Amino acid sequence: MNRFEITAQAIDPDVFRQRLLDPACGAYVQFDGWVRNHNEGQRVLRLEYEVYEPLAVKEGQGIIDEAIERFGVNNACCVHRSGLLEITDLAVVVAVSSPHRDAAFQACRYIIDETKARLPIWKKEHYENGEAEWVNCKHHGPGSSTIPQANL
Amino acid sequence: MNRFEITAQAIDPDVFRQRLLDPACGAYVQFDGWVRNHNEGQRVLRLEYEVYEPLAVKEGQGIIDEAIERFGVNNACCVHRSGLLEITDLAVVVAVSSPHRDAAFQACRYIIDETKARLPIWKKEHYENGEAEWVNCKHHGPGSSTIPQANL
Amino acid sequence: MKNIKVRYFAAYREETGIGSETVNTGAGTPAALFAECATRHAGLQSYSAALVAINDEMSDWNTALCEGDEVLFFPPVAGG
Amino acid sequence: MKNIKVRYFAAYREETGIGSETVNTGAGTPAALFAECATRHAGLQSYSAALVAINDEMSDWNTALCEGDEVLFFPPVAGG
Repeated sequence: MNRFEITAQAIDPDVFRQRLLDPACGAYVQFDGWVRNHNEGQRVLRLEYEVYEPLAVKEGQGIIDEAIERFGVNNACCVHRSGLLEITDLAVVVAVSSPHRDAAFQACRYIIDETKARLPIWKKEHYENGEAEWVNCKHHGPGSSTIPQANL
Repeated sequence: MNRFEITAQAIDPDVFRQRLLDPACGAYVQFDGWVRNHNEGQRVLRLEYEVYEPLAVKEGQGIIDEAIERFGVNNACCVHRSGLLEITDLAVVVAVSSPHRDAAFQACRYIIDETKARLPIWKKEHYENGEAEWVNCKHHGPGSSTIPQANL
Repeated sequence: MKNIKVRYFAAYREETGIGSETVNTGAGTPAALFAECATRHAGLQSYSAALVAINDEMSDWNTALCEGDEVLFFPPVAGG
Repeated sequence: MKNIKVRYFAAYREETGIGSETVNTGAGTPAALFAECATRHAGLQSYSAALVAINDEMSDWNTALCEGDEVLFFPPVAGG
């Protein structure tokens, strides 16, 4: 099994600790990302993840490798959902095992932070009022662009 | 079920997320403390936890309450083993659910750190060479004492 | 002039109404190409956290484009 | 002189060879009591991170002892 995976199926959160179990490790940290019923004051009914899988998997594997290298943990993995999810469904799991807890916590945090910031994954929230929006795309305009202005 | 428990039975790590599941929460962090096969360069065969339960439970509950108050997480719990444990057995589980991940990570870390530092729980390691030692009791002597000197 | 395949994701796919197109362009960088595409697709927004990839590698908005490149326009990501 | 119940845990239980004892003492604080006990139990060590509780409440080494108190001597803890 790969250390980073995208799946369209429900994630079973209970398989990871067994996969990362290591007699040399005293610490295991798992982060589960659940679909929350609200965001920025709006009632969320469900959400949808679009994933560009070839690049998400490559970048995701890179993030895991960085975390293992940087924090010296023994093992780490991450699985992220695609498709339509309901409230309390599992969107993502990050799991890390390490001899000591400090590195395990740091590596787990690093992997989820980088996963949210760098992978080509987009989240569309469906609200109670019937509207739907792509998260992070609400605030924009010429002044906030970081795409450099260029002459054609 | 209480938020802090001591148990002489094997801990099932898979029951906590269901207990803390909350549609308002987007983040769930679980720390598992495993029995490691080595400590400070010595090969560990098994270990033994002695717990003074009345005070451990009271202090443990206090730590959970502090974490919920300080980090504003929705829910948290901790279960700690007593008795004889083998390598890779589960010694302790801390679980936290929260709307956002930052608070969940911080609260989980706080609870395990305080649990290790404050609760009347002692760990005896049994080594490959047949010896056994109480952890944290190897280094001592008059110079290192913080018990104040007193006249009788 | 170069032939470039452009792919739009998520909000960009909805704003343009298409998943991809092949363009013959004088644009030398993804930034210039994006600006050119925005003149043809009125709804295409310039988000502050937008990303770009070329041939399935994360890239920079100022990388030089080559004949036959596939350019992927990513609106702000939101995994997790 | 007060009657105090003393309990020893983990390493302290092994060092003294007993789990508890009742002492009639002039010691005014847990620190003084510990020093007194150490004169009777040759193996009793003064660890830098030792803790003390009185009547099932975590306490301070300099708290005043009262008649009938139960004093718990905790060697350095190591949960988790």
